[in-house]
Amino acid sequence: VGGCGSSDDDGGGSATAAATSASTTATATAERCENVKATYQLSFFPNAQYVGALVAFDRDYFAEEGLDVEMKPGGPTVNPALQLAQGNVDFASMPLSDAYNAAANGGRIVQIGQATQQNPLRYISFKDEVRLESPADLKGKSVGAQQAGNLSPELKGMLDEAGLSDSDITIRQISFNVDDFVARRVEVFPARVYAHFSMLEAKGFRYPDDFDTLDPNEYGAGVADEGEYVNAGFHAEHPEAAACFLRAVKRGWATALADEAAAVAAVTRYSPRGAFTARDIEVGVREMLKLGSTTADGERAEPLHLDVDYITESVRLLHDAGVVKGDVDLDTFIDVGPQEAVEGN
Amino acid sequence: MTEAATAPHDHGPVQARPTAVAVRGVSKTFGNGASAVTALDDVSFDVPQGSFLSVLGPSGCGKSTLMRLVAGLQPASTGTIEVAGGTPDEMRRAREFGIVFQQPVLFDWRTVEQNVGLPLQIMGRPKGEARERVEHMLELVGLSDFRKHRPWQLSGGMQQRVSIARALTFAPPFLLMDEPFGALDMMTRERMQTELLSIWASNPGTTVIFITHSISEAVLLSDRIVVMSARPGRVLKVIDVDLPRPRTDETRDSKEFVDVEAEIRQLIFSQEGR
Amino acid sequence: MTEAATAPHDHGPVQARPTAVAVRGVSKTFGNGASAVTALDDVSFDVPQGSFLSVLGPSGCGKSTLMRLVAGLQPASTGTIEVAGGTPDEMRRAREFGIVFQQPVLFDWRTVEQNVGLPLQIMGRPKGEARERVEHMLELVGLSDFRKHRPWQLSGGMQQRVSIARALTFAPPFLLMDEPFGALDMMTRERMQTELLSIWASNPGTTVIFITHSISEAVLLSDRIVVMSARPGRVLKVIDVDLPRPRTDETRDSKEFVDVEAEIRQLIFSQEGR
Amino acid sequence: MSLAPGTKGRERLITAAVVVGVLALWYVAALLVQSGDDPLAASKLPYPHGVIEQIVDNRSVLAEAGWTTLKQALIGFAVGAVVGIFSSVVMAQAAWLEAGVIPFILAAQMIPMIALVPIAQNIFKNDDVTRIFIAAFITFFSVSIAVLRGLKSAPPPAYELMSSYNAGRAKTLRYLRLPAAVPMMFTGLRIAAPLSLVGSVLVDLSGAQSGLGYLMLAAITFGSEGAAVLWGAMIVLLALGFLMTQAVVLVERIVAPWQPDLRHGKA
Amino acid sequence: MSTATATRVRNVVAPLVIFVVFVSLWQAQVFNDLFGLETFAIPLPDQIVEAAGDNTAELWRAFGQTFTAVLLGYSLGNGLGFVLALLLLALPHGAARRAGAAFTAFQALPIIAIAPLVALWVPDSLWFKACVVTIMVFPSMLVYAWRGMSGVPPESLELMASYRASTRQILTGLRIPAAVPQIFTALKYTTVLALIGVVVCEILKSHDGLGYEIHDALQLFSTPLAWAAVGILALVGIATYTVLVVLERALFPWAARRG
Ligand SMILES: Nc1ncnc2c1ncn2[C@@H]1O[C@H](COP(=O)(O)OP(=O)(O)OP(=O)(O)O)[C@@H](O)[C@H]1O
Ligand SMILES: Nc1ncnc2c1ncn2[C@@H]1O[C@H](COP(=O)(O)OP(=O)(O)OP(=O)(O)O)[C@@H](O)[C@H]1O
Ligand SMILES: Cc1ncc(C[n+]2csc(CCO)c2C)c(N)n1
Ligand SMILES: [Mg+2]
Ligand SMILES: [Mg+2]
Repeated sequence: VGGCGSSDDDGGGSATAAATSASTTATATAERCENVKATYQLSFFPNAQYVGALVAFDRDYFAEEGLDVEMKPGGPTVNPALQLAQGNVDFASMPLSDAYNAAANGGRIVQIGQATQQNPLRYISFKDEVRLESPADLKGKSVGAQQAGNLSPELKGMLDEAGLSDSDITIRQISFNVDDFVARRVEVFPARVYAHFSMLEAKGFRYPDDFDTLDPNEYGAGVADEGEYVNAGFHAEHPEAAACFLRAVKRGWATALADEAAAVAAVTRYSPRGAFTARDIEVGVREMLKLGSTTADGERAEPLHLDVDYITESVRLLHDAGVVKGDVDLDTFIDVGPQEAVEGN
Repeated sequence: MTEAATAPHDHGPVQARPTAVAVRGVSKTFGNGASAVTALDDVSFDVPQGSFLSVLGPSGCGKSTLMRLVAGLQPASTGTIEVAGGTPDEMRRAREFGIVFQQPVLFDWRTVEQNVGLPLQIMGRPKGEARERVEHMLELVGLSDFRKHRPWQLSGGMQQRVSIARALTFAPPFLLMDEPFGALDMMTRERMQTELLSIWASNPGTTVIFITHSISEAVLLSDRIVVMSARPGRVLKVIDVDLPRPRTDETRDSKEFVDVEAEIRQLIFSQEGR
Repeated sequence: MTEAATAPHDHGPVQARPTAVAVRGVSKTFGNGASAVTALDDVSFDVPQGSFLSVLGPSGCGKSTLMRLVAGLQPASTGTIEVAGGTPDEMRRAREFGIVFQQPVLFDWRTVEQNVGLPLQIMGRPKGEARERVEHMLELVGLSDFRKHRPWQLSGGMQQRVSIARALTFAPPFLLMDEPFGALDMMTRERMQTELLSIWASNPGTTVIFITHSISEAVLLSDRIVVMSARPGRVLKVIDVDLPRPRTDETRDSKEFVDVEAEIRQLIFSQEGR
Repeated sequence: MSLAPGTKGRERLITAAVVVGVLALWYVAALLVQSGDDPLAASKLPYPHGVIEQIVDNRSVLAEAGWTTLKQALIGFAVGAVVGIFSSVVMAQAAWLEAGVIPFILAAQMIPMIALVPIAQNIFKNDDVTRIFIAAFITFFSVSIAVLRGLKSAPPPAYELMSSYNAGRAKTLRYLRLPAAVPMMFTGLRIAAPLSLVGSVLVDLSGAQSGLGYLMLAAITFGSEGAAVLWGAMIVLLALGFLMTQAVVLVERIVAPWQPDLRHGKA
Repeated sequence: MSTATATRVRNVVAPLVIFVVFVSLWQAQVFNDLFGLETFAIPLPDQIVEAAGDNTAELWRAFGQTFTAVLLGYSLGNGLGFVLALLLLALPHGAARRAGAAFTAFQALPIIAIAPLVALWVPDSLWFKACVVTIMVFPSMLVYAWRGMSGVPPESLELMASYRASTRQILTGLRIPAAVPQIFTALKYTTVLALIGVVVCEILKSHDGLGYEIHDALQLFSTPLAWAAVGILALVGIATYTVLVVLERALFPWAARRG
């Protein structure tokens, strides 16, 4: 098998990331992996957003690719970027901003795929109570934030669009679920379509009818969110593995798109018991399948497709929003090789 | 204790006075099953009002236990105890007892004077009066110089004296003393005996139950002596001591004194063969 | 202690024997500043090899402190103590001392027999031998029936006897006893005295320092008596007792016995006026 | 002990009364919450019967997760107790050692799990070892600080006795300081027992895919009405915590019955 | 007396020496090399100090927010634990034991599970943290105080009974002073719990405090800043613990005597 994926460093070498043997050029390999052990860190608890990977697990696609992958669920106490940068795991799913920051601070991680082809956030308000028809309506509103970081790039982008600044809104820390929104502790809630729609439904609201919605994608603020990453050291040691990994997850996506019921079954199998209702998963899978296969412009996209332009534009947005610091040589950060190997097949 | 106040102890023979403590067929067993220990077995005796009663008996015969029962600190297994017409517990609640335990039981977090003042504080006596009482008692037991010391800075005998002072501060109608002078040298002991007798004499109606291992001490101090047998503790004999008071060093040389002492010695040694 | 083994105590007058413990100009002060307490002041005396020495003195005069210094448990403030040619601390490390403290110091988590066996266990004696020794000692102090009891289930006198048994189990060359019989009744006390003397007699070379408040006990048991003054503790007199051994009840009636007793009493009471 | 049967009966009665009282209080509170128009009422405080229903419905899930959590907790408890006792014994050897070591232990305890876990994972490179480390890390401190105090609890005369036997450090420790520390040690263990469940739950969150902690955090993060297992898992954790504490109490009564408040026969 | 002074000096010098050695080794990357830790996982001391210097104002504000919550929750939790211990004392022993175990079981609830629930009830950031800390802290004080107060020597209780001391007098005159060592152990232990509690709350659900700083910095991969915040926490923990040790010695010398 050996010899696959010889690597030429054609990066500028200016990157903060220490030069690694992992290459930005195609680790062109159609070769199968053999008994490669790897760990895969999810950014959160297994749920619909990982539908492709979960189906791949469910159907043993990883094994069929010669990969022995162990899934590590994430959660609010897990920092996937650090896990991956430290080499505690080999693959990880995480939002672009987290990954970019890790790379900018010396974490040697490489992006190999993009899970959401459009931004999954929708800023919503209760239609009858709070008007939210354009970004300008954000002025004076209290807006929820689900995790650390004062301002999400999506929000910042939309504020810019409306000529507003951070001081025009109030940010409030809220839970991941919709409780704080439903309790009217914030006026504007950043809903993740694959998770929150069904939660709102369970509380007796209808999406989109009961809400005013701002879609960041419509206001040039649709940053790339969840992507697939590999630890650079692992990547160098197992150049063929990333392609095998991508291929398996892609197959998962394909299966899911073709058979939604199977996808729901797979997600159900891996989800934490009792956390979701069947309806949660159904809605989540439906929404995630859209996010993973449709661009913001409504065009069909290849699941997991890593579009360098989309990432470059997103990084610009992230910089504008001030949520990432430092510069990363994108040629080092992104490796489209595995994708080309897979898609070329 | 209005009753007690009308019964001074020079009122004639002890037999004639009203009964302050009546112990009737009292037994006490600790534990159960094979390891059960019968500490007291069918113990009966009377303590006349305002009298001084000593308990003599071999180690482990149940003297301390008996004192606890009289003080209402533990219940008897069988039998009854009546104190001043009530139950021991009632009398305990009426704060009738001043107790000197066999161990000093001092509180490390209190200085000597605070330890002595403890009962007064608990009973809510005015501070000024309490301070005076404590000062007086400390002088009496010879510990004025140590009023600010902590218990662990005292010698064994000094600790015992603190505990005696504490029991005497509030002039209780009943004094229960468990070998109070056990850790004292002869001289201190004799001084304490004299002090105790004079306190007792100046508080008519005070009834004393006094546990001791010294036969001569018992004879010198008491109106009545209860002599107990080894475990299980039974009453061997109740002996009335009719020596005149006040008792002095000469009393020790009197024939009656020597006779009573000899009788008790006799009684105790006759038990040896058992 | 090979030296000791060659010096039985019926070897003639105590003065003639080699010195086992030499106390020279020892003082001990606790605390400092205004609250300093001088417990011992310029104390000197000798304890001959294999002899029985008693210390008599008023409460708080520093007897227990003196014992602690001899045992190497505390350092003297000034002066020196020599034990068997070494320092107290060296002898302590050589496990030369069996100590009966004034308080029993028993471990609640050990049964009576385990408490008695403690030194043997620490010294790593074989289990079988240890068990036998403990059994023997318990019998000696009359507590065989209580071997499985815990300290808090015992009377005061019984606790003290456990502590005596514990000190005797390992037949130490030096026995330091602080009022060991203080909580015992006369009969038990006399039995324990006899036992102690017979143990001492059958272990030639054993040197005993014995603190007591009983003058007659001191005279009956000792070769030499150190009489101390009240605080600060000074040596009033060192008295040699030349009564023949074995000493029995008749000894008590002998003229010498009564004379020595009277001398000491005299000595002590002459202090009263100070 | 003529008082014993009556007292026992009374104790049972009181215990039963307390349980009933707590349930009643819960019902009243739940009623108050639910009767308002608080949209979060169901998350804030469900009715007890609702929780019991959830427990019954999810019994197999809860049992399995509970067992996973308990197993890990027991390991963490054991390791934590041993490490705690050991470290306190080391520290108790000299005041300067204690003064030198305690600040480091304190500082270590201050590191939040989100910062500590990745480092532990990086150091140990083994999930099982990391998990045991985390669980023990959570429990050891409470044992350590208790035993540290307990080791100093023997009265000074007892040290003199040991010293008179020239017992040395090790033997003084074995025959005096450790036994004297037993009551405090059990106090520490009582605290550590339920705490070890927390340790186990944290372990659930650092890479495991099972256990009550995992289910709870997922439920609490995502769910409200949907979070069926949340309250059930809490009750199970409480019950496990109660049982572990009771087990410690039971062991204490067997191992160290001499303590004043456990004695029989003395009033 | 000079030996006592020497001991005291040694007790201050020893930790300092150990600290200096430790920091030097750390700065020399000994630990990073030994454990294969990248400096973005564990930054070096100079990086941490630098980050602290660059963010002094922010850290100072965060410290204030955290510390207020810690103080509040610590006081409430220890107060509640003590009061509950008093209540337990009033129960017969067996019932008290069960009730004690039930309360102790509260500790089995992981803070990450209670915090979101408490947040539902208490939206205010400060009180939210304080409540969570109260729930975390009270069982420890409960157990220590209860055991300290119930484990007094029976003879002492007999003495108090002989004076018919009221329950309150037995409490203030005997049980509480006798429990001082245990109570202080609980006070020391709960400083740690309170700090951890507040920080976890801030990580999970708050927008302020050192916990938030840590979370935020980690999220942004600014590990030196995160560890600067951890360092402040450590200092606060050590300082409060030391204050308690000194306080106990000063106020209750008889309790510290055995130490
Ligand atoms: N709490 C207890 N549990 C079991 N047995 C006990 C308890 N208290 C006392 N005893 C037993 O009761 C008996 C009498 O004890 P008590 O203390 O009354 O004796 P005493 O006459 O005071 O003896 P001494 O003169 O030695 O103090 C002893 O055999 C003792 O073992
Ligand atoms: N740790 C200490 N701190 C301060 N003073 C002490 C300490 N130990 C003993 N003393 C003082 O030393 C003096 C002598 O005490 P010691 O215990 O030696 O007396 P003693 O002769 O044994 O008396 P007793 O016959 O009453 O037991 C006393 O005044 C006592 O207060
Ligand atoms: C329901 C839900 N809420 C939030 C996120 C956002 N998110 C993305 S990664 C990550 C872990 C920490 O970095 C989190 C919380 C999500 N994925 N799902
Ligand atoms: Mg007694
Ligand atoms: Mg003494």
